[in-house]
Amino acid sequence: MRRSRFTWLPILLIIALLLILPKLVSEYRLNLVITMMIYSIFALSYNMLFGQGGLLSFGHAAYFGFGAYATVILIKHFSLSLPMGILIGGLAGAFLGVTFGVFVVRMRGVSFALLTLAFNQLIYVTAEKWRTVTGGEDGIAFMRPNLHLGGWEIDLWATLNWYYFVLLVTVICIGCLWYLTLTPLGRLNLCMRENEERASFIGFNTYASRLLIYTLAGFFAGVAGGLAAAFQEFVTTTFINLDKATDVLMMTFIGGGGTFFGPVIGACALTLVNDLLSSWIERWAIVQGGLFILLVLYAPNGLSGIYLSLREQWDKRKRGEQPS
Amino acid sequence: MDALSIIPIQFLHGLVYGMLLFLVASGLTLIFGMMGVLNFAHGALYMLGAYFSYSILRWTGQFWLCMIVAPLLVGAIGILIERFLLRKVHIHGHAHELLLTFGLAYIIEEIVKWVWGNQPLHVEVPAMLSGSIQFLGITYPTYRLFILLISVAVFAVLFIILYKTRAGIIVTAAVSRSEMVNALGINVPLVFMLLFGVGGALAGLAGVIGGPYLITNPGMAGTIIIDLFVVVVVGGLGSLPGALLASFLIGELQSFGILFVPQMAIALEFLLMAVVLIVKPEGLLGEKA
Amino acid sequence: MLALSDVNTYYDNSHILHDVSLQVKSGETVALLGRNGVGKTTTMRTIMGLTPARRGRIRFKDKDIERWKPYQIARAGIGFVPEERWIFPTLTVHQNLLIGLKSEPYASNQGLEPWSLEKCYDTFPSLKKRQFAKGGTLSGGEQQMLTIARTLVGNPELILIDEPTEGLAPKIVDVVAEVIQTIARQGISVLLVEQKLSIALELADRIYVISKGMIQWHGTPEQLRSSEEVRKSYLEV
Amino acid sequence: MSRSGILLDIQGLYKDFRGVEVINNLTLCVRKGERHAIIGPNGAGKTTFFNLITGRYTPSRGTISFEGRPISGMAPHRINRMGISRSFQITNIFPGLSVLENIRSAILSKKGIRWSFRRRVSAMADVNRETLDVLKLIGLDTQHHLLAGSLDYGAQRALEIGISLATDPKMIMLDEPTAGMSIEETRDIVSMIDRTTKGKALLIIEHDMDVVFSLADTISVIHYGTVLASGPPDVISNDPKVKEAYLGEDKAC
Amino acid sequence: MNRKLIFGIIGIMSLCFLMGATVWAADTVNFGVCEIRSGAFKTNGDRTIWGIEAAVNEANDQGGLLGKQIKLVIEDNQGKGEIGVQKTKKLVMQDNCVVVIQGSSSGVGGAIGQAMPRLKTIYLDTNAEAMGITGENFNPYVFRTCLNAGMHVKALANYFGTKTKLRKVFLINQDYSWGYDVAKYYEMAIKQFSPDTQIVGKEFHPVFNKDFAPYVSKIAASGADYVISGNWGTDLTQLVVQGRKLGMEIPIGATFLDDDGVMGIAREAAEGCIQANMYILGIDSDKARAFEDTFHKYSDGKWPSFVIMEAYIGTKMFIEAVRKAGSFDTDKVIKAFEGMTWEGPIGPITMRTEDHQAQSPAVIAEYAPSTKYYDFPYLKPIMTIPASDISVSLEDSGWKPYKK
Repeated sequence: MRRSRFTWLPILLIIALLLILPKLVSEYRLNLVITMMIYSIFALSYNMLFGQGGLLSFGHAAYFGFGAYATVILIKHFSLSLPMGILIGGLAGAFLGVTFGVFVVRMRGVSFALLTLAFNQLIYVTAEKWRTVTGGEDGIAFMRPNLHLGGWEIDLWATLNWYYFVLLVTVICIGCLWYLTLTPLGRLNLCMRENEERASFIGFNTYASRLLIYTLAGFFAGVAGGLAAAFQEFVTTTFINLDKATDVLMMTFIGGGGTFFGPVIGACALTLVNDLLSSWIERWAIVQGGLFILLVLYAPNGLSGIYLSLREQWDKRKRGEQPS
Repeated sequence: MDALSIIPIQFLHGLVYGMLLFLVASGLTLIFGMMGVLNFAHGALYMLGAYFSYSILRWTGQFWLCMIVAPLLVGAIGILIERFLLRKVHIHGHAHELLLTFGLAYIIEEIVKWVWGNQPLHVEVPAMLSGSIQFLGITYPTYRLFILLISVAVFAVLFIILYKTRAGIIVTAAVSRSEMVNALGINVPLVFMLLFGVGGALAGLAGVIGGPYLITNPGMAGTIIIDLFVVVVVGGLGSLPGALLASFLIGELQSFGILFVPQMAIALEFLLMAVVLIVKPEGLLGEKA
Repeated sequence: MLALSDVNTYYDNSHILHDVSLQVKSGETVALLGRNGVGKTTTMRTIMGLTPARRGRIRFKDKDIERWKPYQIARAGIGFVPEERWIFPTLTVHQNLLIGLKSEPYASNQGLEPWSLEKCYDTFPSLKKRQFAKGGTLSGGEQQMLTIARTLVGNPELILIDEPTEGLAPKIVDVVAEVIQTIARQGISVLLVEQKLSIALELADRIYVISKGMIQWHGTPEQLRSSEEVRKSYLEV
Repeated sequence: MSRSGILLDIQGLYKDFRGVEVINNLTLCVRKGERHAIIGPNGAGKTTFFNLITGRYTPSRGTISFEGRPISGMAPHRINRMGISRSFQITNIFPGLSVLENIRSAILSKKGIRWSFRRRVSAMADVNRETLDVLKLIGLDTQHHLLAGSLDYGAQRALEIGISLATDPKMIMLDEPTAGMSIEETRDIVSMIDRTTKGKALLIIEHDMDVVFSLADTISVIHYGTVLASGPPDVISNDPKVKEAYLGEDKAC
Repeated sequence: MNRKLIFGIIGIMSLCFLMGATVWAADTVNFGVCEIRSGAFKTNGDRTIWGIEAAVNEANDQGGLLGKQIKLVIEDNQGKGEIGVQKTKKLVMQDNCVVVIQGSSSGVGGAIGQAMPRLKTIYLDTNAEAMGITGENFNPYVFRTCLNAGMHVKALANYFGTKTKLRKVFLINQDYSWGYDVAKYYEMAIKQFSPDTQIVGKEFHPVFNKDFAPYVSKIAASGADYVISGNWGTDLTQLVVQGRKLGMEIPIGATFLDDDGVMGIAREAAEGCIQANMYILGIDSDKARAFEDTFHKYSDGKWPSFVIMEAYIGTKMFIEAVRKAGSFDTDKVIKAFEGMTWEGPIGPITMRTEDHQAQSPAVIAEYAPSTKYYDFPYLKPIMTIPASDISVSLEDSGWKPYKK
């Protein structure tokens, strides 16, 4: 991964914009932004494997869905608070990640992709079959509990409050994920993508490291799942099916796995395109499929890849203009 | 009849379904197994075969003609896909091919619904295939036996071509060492394009045969694609006998799963895939990399 | 027959061949000598079109082939015996040969008996013995024989041989050298990359010495024998 | 031969691939601080031998011990952590990362900072300082921000060796470090190796006899997977067996 | 430079947001439809929409609703609950729809239903029959105008239990809540009508099952003399066609055989099958003929069969409720809808106050080689069953009062 030219100013501007966004857009659009934020976490967690780790997974929905079910069941049956529920959703995702990870991180390439797919399908089938717990494809409906902060009770029914809650969680998660890329483990992830064998020859236990990264990716996917479930106030098997697993792949790909914020752009773009296209055009799937193909053909590094190559060209031109 | 006496017939059911699965998966064995292209549009090509067959049947009334023309059409589409789309993204790797074929599957499925409508279509098979045959005291649909026959024939023809002719040897060699084959004077890109075409044509043929049986409907691509990947992976990438064995296993697993553990039946094939990938990642009859 | 003029080849951004020029005349055996990694193999890959030249011309029998695809170059009459041998491990010896087979010989080979499967088996009795063995089970020497035979049945006019004796036992080395001599005697032109100076001196009509991607010297084996300076600075260990 | 001071001890090593014996009863010792060159014709099994020591392959038979502890069959990272580091004949770096990151990852591993979350890598002053030291040592400090894959060949070779050096091993194994280098580059690399590996055991595969003679105090000739001869350079260069098998009886000269 | 990218994204995002705004005219009222319009089930969504459109055309033609023309805003739920909820929010928050209609999927229906108390808008379930929607997960914003699974199979149980001598039944259903409901309520219902009936087998197969042969041999081995199946779409077609081909001659009691898509393929294979629904084409009465012809007129020459008919009836009932309330206000419409009786083609349909489940009579039909409706064999009604005979009590339907 290219080192992004990270500066605080644009980040602060974006956060400021997100803070005042409820004043600018309608309630429904705000709902859409919430969806985008949740999928941003999901896509970023996926990118730990895909963009940073070089692993193509078909099974990331398993952790998203598992986290979502854990959150819902715990809140519904054990009256957990929402932050606690979402945290445990993340832990559930991590637990599943480590369980499957033991097997899958040995694999590479197509074998990895297909084993993750098999595990995803197993979890999906389990969710469909274990009706007493998961409610089958009807799912489980529940109420988003209010947030108790000391003596305060914040009504999370209100879109506005819920928006700020999700914003907070998203900022924390993205912050953690960003920080993670700067830690030794994050750098090691890139090393393993580039040349796993060499990484092991300079003393890194690549298997255990991959497993840890896989587990962490599962954690954040679980958090995203928990948030999504709390947002929809229900969870069904579509949280865990293959469509979800390919959605996150597409988001990451469309945004571009090569940059940290690429998946965020992808998550926003896909959510938006899907929402708008399907409202405007009945046969929107043709347009969306066509867009994918054009993107794959002409922007193999995703939207952020387009930006990077534009910047490179611009840099070159600037350098060229300077008299040497 | 008691539960035990239906075991032979259940075996036959599983066999026929497995062979139908093999028929559809045979093309993917070439495309995914040999060329390594994660072709998610294979199901869509299969569906196209079924729909082309429907239209040809409407115009000409000749089912046998469908079995020739529809595969040729689908094969041609496969060639176009390889030449103008997949070849361009091949250097970028699996994810790109996957996404490209995903987009294609989307588009093909929508176009099919646009052209032929959303409703399932009625495909009339020739009278000699539509009846039933009595044997061993059971009634068995002729068409199911026809499926069995075609699948075995396709396997035999493919097996002979792939393993016994120079063309097949070239394909095997081009898959493992394309540069060397190229340097020996063989146009490898053309070989791959034709291979993709043959894979497409096999999907098309499977559509012609499978359409009347599994019903020509817009959902037929989406419901079969995962099964196809399971077959190819379990059998071993690029191994035709492997695909046959895997199809047979999955057919029987399904059939006997329904008999003995009906609640678990749909999980069995994924369990099989996970176990095979963990224990023998190269597949049952695959060559170790 | 083959003429490279000012050929430049790159791997991505690294410049491997710098203005390489060399000729192989009809019926001649030319050796290309140099240390590891100086661009010998790249020269061969460039001629074969596997790593196309970025600049420069490659002429083969009065045709510019520098933009041709490898299979077109092969069909034009150039055979390639790569250093890595690249036999097809899952195919039998016979099947390996079948892939290279091209029945009609080229004009310049006229008057000669074309290389058929039978002729190959006669020339390489060890291959005949192992006709139905999988390529992957052959010994190093047998693999080298197979690689050469596979190229020969394509009846090339010019054959590029990259380090044929690498890693082979001395006895087998002699056999391989003999085979190359036989090929040359048949009138097939040979461009040979070799590290063993003795073999090159024995086989070649002319010798090019390459270093750091540049042709540093060329001349006859006799001249090289007498030029200790060239040997010292570019070849010897 | 006394057993004391032996760092690496290899006894009766065998390795076969699909029935082909590549390493065939190989026995070899490396003492502390010894500078040991491995020579032999191409395909003699030198690189396979390296791969067996460093855990890329598992021996079919035989024992490898390092500082008296058996290491055969261990995972590469554990062998590395015991103090063996190697470079590769075919450049084996992290092409998509910057030169700095390439070296820094090795420094992090050496310092045992692998899964730490406490600090950002860029804030670890000591790590970055040591990285810069290594970069200076291999002469790449001015190119530290470039992608490793975009360096020219000589610089990539230097980086390849630099990565191996950076883990500060007890024994360093270099597989043809000067392969494909020009004379000047070779000279630079050799002096760099000499400088940076002072006092450490060195095991080096090399074809260039100048390099071998200037670096090694012991030479072992491997031929057909076994040690043909072993001893000081002057003895080896006059050994007729070696001349025949490796240096080649040059009829012309 | 990073800033440029970010500002660019913000720019594009805000542009898209602006474009999404819709104009709301004062003289129209929006009905939201959140149906499946993509993927393999598009056919179900499309036909639900035909039914709704016909009802809306009819109302608009007769002067609109409370002086306003009804405008349909149609969104694609893609067959996924979460997308359904997202689109429902859009329909309510952005398009100010007074009602959201969905019928094709029980799963999506459940998801939309549970979101409605938040949105304070009515969800009209015109054809999703899973019990939970008006039972266990009941909330006052949800109204179901079709039969539920319990009523649907009760009609079949009534027929098989009282009109035939068949007493050995094999239940084969899709492996999801609808299939489970069918099996569970058939067992309950058959006890009421013929307690001597034996359940000789019970199978649940995956939706979109490809090969039914293994099930057919199980059915044959069980010695059943009739089959009950809640399958729809290709799952029903396959069961009927493959069953007949494999020599299964016993009748199949079905809930969705009135689908022209199924009959168009099953054709002669459906001979001997029995179908039940709240209305089936071909009832020989003036009222029924008027019902069919009106639909025919307002729907571009289609016939009210299958979900088309259910969506048509449901939408008409909702329009009736609004008329009765005299207002589009959600609370007033709910009040008016509860307990309302609407005169259907074969008798009155009453909206039960407690669980908002329509109490409708049902029709039983059998195979007919030719009808005036389609150019392939279809069905002909053989009996009607009054609403009281198929009603499922609140207790039996698992109803739980709504508590916030």
